[in-house]
Amino acid sequence: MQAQSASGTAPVLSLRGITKTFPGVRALNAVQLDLYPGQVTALIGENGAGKSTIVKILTGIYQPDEGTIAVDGQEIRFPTAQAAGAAGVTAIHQETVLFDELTVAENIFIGHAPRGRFGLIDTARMVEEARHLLASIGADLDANIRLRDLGIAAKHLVAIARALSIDARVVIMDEPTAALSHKEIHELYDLVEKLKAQGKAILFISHKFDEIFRIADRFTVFRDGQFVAEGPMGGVQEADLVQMMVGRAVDQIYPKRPAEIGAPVLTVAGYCHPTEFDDIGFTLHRGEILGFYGLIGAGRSEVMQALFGITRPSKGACKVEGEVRVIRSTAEAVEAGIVYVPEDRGRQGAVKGLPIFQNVTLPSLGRTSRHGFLRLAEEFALTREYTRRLDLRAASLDQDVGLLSGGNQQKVVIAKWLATRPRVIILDEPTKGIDIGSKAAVHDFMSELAAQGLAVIMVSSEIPEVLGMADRVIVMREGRIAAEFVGETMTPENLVRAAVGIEEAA
Amino acid sequence: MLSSLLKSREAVLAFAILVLVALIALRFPAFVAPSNLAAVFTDTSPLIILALGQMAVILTKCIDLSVAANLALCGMVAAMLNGMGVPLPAILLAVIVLGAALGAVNGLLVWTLNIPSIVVTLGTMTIFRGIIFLLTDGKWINAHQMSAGFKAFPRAAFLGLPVMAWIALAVVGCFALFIARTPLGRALFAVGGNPHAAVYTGIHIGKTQFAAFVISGALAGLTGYLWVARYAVAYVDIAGGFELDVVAACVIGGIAIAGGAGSVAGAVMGALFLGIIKNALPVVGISPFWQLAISGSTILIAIAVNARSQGKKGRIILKQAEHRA
Amino acid sequence: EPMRIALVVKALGIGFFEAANKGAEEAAKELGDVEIIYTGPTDTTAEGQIEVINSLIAQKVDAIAVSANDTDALVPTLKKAMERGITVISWDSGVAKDGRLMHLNPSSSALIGNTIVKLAADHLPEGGDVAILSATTTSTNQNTWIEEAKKVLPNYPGINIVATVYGDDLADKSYRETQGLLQTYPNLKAIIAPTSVGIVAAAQAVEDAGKVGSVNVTGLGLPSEMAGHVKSGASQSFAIWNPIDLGYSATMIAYHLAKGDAKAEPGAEISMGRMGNVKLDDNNEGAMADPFTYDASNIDQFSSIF
Amino acid sequence: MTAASQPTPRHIPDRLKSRLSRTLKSWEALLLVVAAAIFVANALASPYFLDPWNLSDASFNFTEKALIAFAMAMLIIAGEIDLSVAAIIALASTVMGSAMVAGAPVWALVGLGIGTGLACGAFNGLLVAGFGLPSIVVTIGTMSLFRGISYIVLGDGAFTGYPPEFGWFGQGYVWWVFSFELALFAVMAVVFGVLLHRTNFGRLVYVIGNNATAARFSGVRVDRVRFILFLLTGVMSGVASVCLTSRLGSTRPSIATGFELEAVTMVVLGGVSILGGSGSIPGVVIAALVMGLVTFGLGLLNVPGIVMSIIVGGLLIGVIALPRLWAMMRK
Ligand SMILES: Nc1ncnc2c1ncn2[C@@H]1O[C@H](COP(=O)(O)OP(=O)(O)OP(=O)(O)O)[C@@H](O)[C@H]1O
Ligand SMILES: Nc1ncnc2c1ncn2[C@@H]1O[C@H](COP(=O)(O)OP(=O)(O)OP(=O)(O)O)[C@@H](O)[C@H]1O
Ligand SMILES: [Mg+2]
Ligand SMILES: [Mg+2]
Repeated sequence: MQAQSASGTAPVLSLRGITKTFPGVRALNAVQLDLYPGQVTALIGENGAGKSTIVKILTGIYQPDEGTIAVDGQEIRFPTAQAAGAAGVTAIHQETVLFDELTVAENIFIGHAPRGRFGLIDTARMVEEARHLLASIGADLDANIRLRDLGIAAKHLVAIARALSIDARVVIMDEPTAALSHKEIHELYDLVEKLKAQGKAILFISHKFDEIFRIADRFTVFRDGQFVAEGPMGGVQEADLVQMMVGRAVDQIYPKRPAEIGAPVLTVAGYCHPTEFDDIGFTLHRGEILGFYGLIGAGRSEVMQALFGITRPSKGACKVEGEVRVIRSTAEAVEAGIVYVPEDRGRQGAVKGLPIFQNVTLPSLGRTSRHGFLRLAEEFALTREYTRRLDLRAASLDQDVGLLSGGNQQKVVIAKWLATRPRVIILDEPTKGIDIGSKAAVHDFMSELAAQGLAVIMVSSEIPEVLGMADRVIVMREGRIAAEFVGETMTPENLVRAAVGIEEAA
Repeated sequence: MLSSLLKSREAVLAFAILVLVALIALRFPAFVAPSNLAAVFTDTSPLIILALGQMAVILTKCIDLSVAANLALCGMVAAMLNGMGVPLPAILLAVIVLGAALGAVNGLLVWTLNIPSIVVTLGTMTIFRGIIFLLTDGKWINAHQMSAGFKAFPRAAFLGLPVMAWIALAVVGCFALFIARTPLGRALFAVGGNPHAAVYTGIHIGKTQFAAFVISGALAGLTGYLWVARYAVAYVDIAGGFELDVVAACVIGGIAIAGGAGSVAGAVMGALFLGIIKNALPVVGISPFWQLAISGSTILIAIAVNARSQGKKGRIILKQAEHRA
Repeated sequence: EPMRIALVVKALGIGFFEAANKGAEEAAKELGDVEIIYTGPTDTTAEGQIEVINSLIAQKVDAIAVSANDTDALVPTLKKAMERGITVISWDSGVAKDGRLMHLNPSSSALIGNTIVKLAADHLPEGGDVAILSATTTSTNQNTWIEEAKKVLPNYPGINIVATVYGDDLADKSYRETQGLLQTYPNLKAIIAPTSVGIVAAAQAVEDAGKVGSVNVTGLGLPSEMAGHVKSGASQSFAIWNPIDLGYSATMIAYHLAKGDAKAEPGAEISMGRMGNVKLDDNNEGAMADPFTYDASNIDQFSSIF
Repeated sequence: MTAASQPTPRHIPDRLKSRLSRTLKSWEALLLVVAAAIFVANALASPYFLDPWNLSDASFNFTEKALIAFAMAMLIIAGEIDLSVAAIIALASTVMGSAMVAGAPVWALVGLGIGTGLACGAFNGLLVAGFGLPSIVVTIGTMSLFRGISYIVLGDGAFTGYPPEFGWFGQGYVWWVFSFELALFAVMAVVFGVLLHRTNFGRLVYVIGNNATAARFSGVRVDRVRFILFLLTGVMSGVASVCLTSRLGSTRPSIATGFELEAVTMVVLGGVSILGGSGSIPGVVIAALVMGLVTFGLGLLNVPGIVMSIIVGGLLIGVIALPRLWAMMRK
């Protein structure tokens, strides 16, 4: 039986019963998805709902454990990325999948460059077509420039051009606007309209509801790897979608507890960096959760890493509990009581390949050891204490951290820092890519930390999270502090305006 | 424009080579006579050819320490085939195929079993040389055991240059075309530069690395014949330790050891730089005992210079910085 | 059971030593109850030789005859061998006095030094610039011969040694060093290479540079390897002792010393079978025979033998 | 009741598998079986093998390389490599030789040898940890540089005539058949085993090898650890240089040629991942014994060295390939 849309056309692409399991996580559990020609289907779901996983299955990067893919009703398999391209499926992936050492044109056409004599790549034609594609998406870029000389937004445009370089019937966009500026976002909307008019089926993944209501014709909702619902956008309300996505009332996810805001702990003044940020200054108090909001690439992580001693500011001063601290290395930051839970968990957070307890005790080895010699019993005791507090789920404490789910890895990283008894904890996108249960746990814990008098900085790109958790919000844009909001003024509109630049949003 | 030209690795290297040649010419003017420069180039041909093969491998984040052993084995087989009266074209074909096959052994182990290339080639390096010993019982094949045609081919002059130099030039040309204009050539950069993204674009990492080893092997095979014919001798230890020269040439030429970055011009100039030093030392009258220390210092300086010119670029979040850059 | 004599060479696979092994086998056959163990490292290092000698000591061989890669580095190990009752002699390339009972020079060093200069001078009636292409910087025998050659230089007026370079007994390195010589010294008249690897490479380089006739390559080489270059004219003549005889003589000496029917002491005479007797000097060293000169007139006769 | 609304966190056991079962399945156990098999095969193949003095002599085949391999193992576990170790031996030996000629006493020679190793290690460490250059190319460069300096100093000459007392380090015996080198090997095996497996420093080595970025993000002074590791490797090369120079009784610039690759082979054979992050000292100790037994056993049969190196090369690829092949076939 074939699904029929309201308008009566048959789907170009149709997935049934797709299941995908990773070690420790069932990313997708018998989900379905239909895409119709000339229509935009929004795929909605919380972080970790399995959206990107389905994109990877559709583009031949992952093979599903179970389930079928059908194009025009014909069952088909995508063993490689090229097979998916040949079947007319193309995607703009969430991560940048580009090559720094190749030129823009080469990036766009790698894998399917136009061939000339002797089967060699026809460079002239390739550059010509690349220019054409870039122009069609309104990107003002030199096709011959090396990618490493471009900024992140420009790179994203290249990724879009690359996706369009395949003459596709199905175009998938996984959070395409996350890294774009306001103007570029509007150009992208125009592009989507153009593709629709050409009869292409579009799968649009986004966390931004205004965007979804603006361009989507249909929606499909996933929750924790399960299919929840699908239907036309007409008539559906934002609240309904949220209810489907989250499966419970939103306030449960943001269990902000009142905490007494005390004396200043951290004072930052005039932090500058030649290329990353400029004139950053703020004060953080005991018991406070200070939110840092901004678009991806606004430079929040860079500021936090400067506070943590990873990068060095060219100017500026930092005081911890009134005492001036010069932080030149992470070791000095930890000594000063500043710790940082990084955004890139896989690379910067957990040391995969080593057991949980060794991760947890890493910055506290000085306390668990004697005269530089390890004492395993002490290490296990410390680990047990902190992992219990975070309700870690693991088979044993000497299990490899790499085998844990994302949320539990995050807990290990947090436990590692709590064990050092810090004064300031910086959480950079603390719930990015972790499942909804863990997310609530992390929020709950963040509240508890603040209540216990710890000063918390939370960097987040999710407005509900910022609004739900923070006492005060600083918005950054292009490496500078754009605005600060407290209490009443903390509204989604204000945050977005400040983040994209007020004059543009007007 | 000019400043960006000065910043490019190739320009720095070309400049360094010019300075080097000028310094030598100051002490020994005959060094820059065209005929002598041609001789230096001819002498450096094996290094250039091998450096290109090594470049292909290094681009994919691997390393081939077995090139010199592969060269020696193919060279020995060439000499043995010659002894059996096999005609030269057939020998050439045979050594290239054999070299490619030896490279394929490396490549297969790296691709299918995912063994780190340094371990694989450390092992095959001794195994290939061992095979020569088993083939020959350790005996040398000397000039008088080789046919005249076999020895004459690489040194036959054509338009003022020996065939050996022409072969090197042809290999450079083909390789440059291969790197710039074929999907596989581009894939080498992709696999080394961003393996994760390569998968997204349908490029198979293992197969690409395999191909790089085959190319490196084939070039080593070709060089094996050239070497043996040129020096008119074949034995177990020919080109012993040459793999380090080859890697050094790549490093000096700015091929990033972490993969994904480098240029044909860089590799060729890296090889030429080493070749010129090697040839000039005896000429300039510097004791041969200084040679090792000089090439070591050169490598260190080259790494430092490359690291500086590649120096971490800011991500340019600040708009004003973007304008300045 | 037969007496086991180990013939330890600088490295396996070198034609010269393969020929010496033939001689050793010949001696073994002649003596009847002797087994030859022909062995050596893969490349010419002292460390490699020490490993080989250690395993020979372990096998309790009766005698070790070694051509050393390093005069001094082998001494401690060879001393240990002698302590365990093994007869140790060196031949071709010697070890220091403490490390062996006696050393058999292929010929007297002075004679070789003189011969290599004479070979060059014979074809340079007017004198001229001459360069030396040696093996490795650590080769004992080459270093001694070059020293001796320099001593007799005043006897050859007009012959002027302008440089000594090292090809490390590697064909390609020797080739390159020769090229360097040809360029640096445009007036070079002869190259003396007292090593079988170097002389071949030098002759090849001279041919490739088109300098046959103006630069004469001479020194010590094997007739089989040099035949082509003598014919091409790159080498007018060269000398060598017979490596077969050398291996034969070393084996004979080792046998007699191990048997106990001869003693290695200054002035002693030890039998070398068909090669006659060797007389030991104050250093317990002896010379086998005079080097023999090969040129176009006799090369064909010998090139098929060794 | 609060207990109902807030369920007590699950208990997580410290360890699942017992130590014994893990040990039995380990790489070291496999290697030990290989070593035992080679030992038995050797004993059967040659009547000279089971002789304490012969075995003691054979130990010289690997002790110096193993001393370097211990430090190299830590360096490789931390994700770095040092190819200049053999060149450091040459340079340290040259420095000792020069001092000997100048009349320095034995203790000063030893001090200078180890000190030179330390200085060379510091130079490598500075370039790698200080300037962030890749260690493989840096040490390919310093490998030429260090040995090159020896060539400049010595040329075609040699330093000989070390005082007899100096010979003890490479030729002396501590007790019965136990040479000083063998004793040093045993002591260093324990020292490095404790350092890597029982101290904070050792822990950091593993952490850095698994994920240097995360280590830095955890407050580890990554570059300091790397620097110390290069120092350690330099010092051990210096120690090896003292032993080797003493054993040979002479210094030439070509001393210890090729030792770096043998040390790396030993480390990799010992189960240390060349990509960093895993491996153990016991593994390296057993690998040293395996390599020593193979070369000595084949030496007793008068197998040429190059055939031994084929076997070692094959062993290297084989022991790494077999488990992977096995895993592939089971899939
Ligand atoms: N390669 C992998 N190995 C293990 N687990 C994975 C892998 N890829 C994804 N997962 C897990 O699968 C689940 C779904 O991930 P997916 O990336 O599809 O989520 P998403 O809906 O795209 O989230 P987001 O909105 O954050 O992009 C997550 O729990 C994630 O941790
Ligand atoms: N020029 C660039 N090239 C490639 N990747 C980039 C570039 N700029 C930023 N990124 C990547 O984009 C992501 C977001 O950048 P960054 O962390 O600087 O921004 P941010 O303001 O901290 O945003 P957030 O914390 O919300 O992600 C990071 O993973 C970073 O590595
Ligand atoms: Mg996603
Ligand atoms: Mg960030």
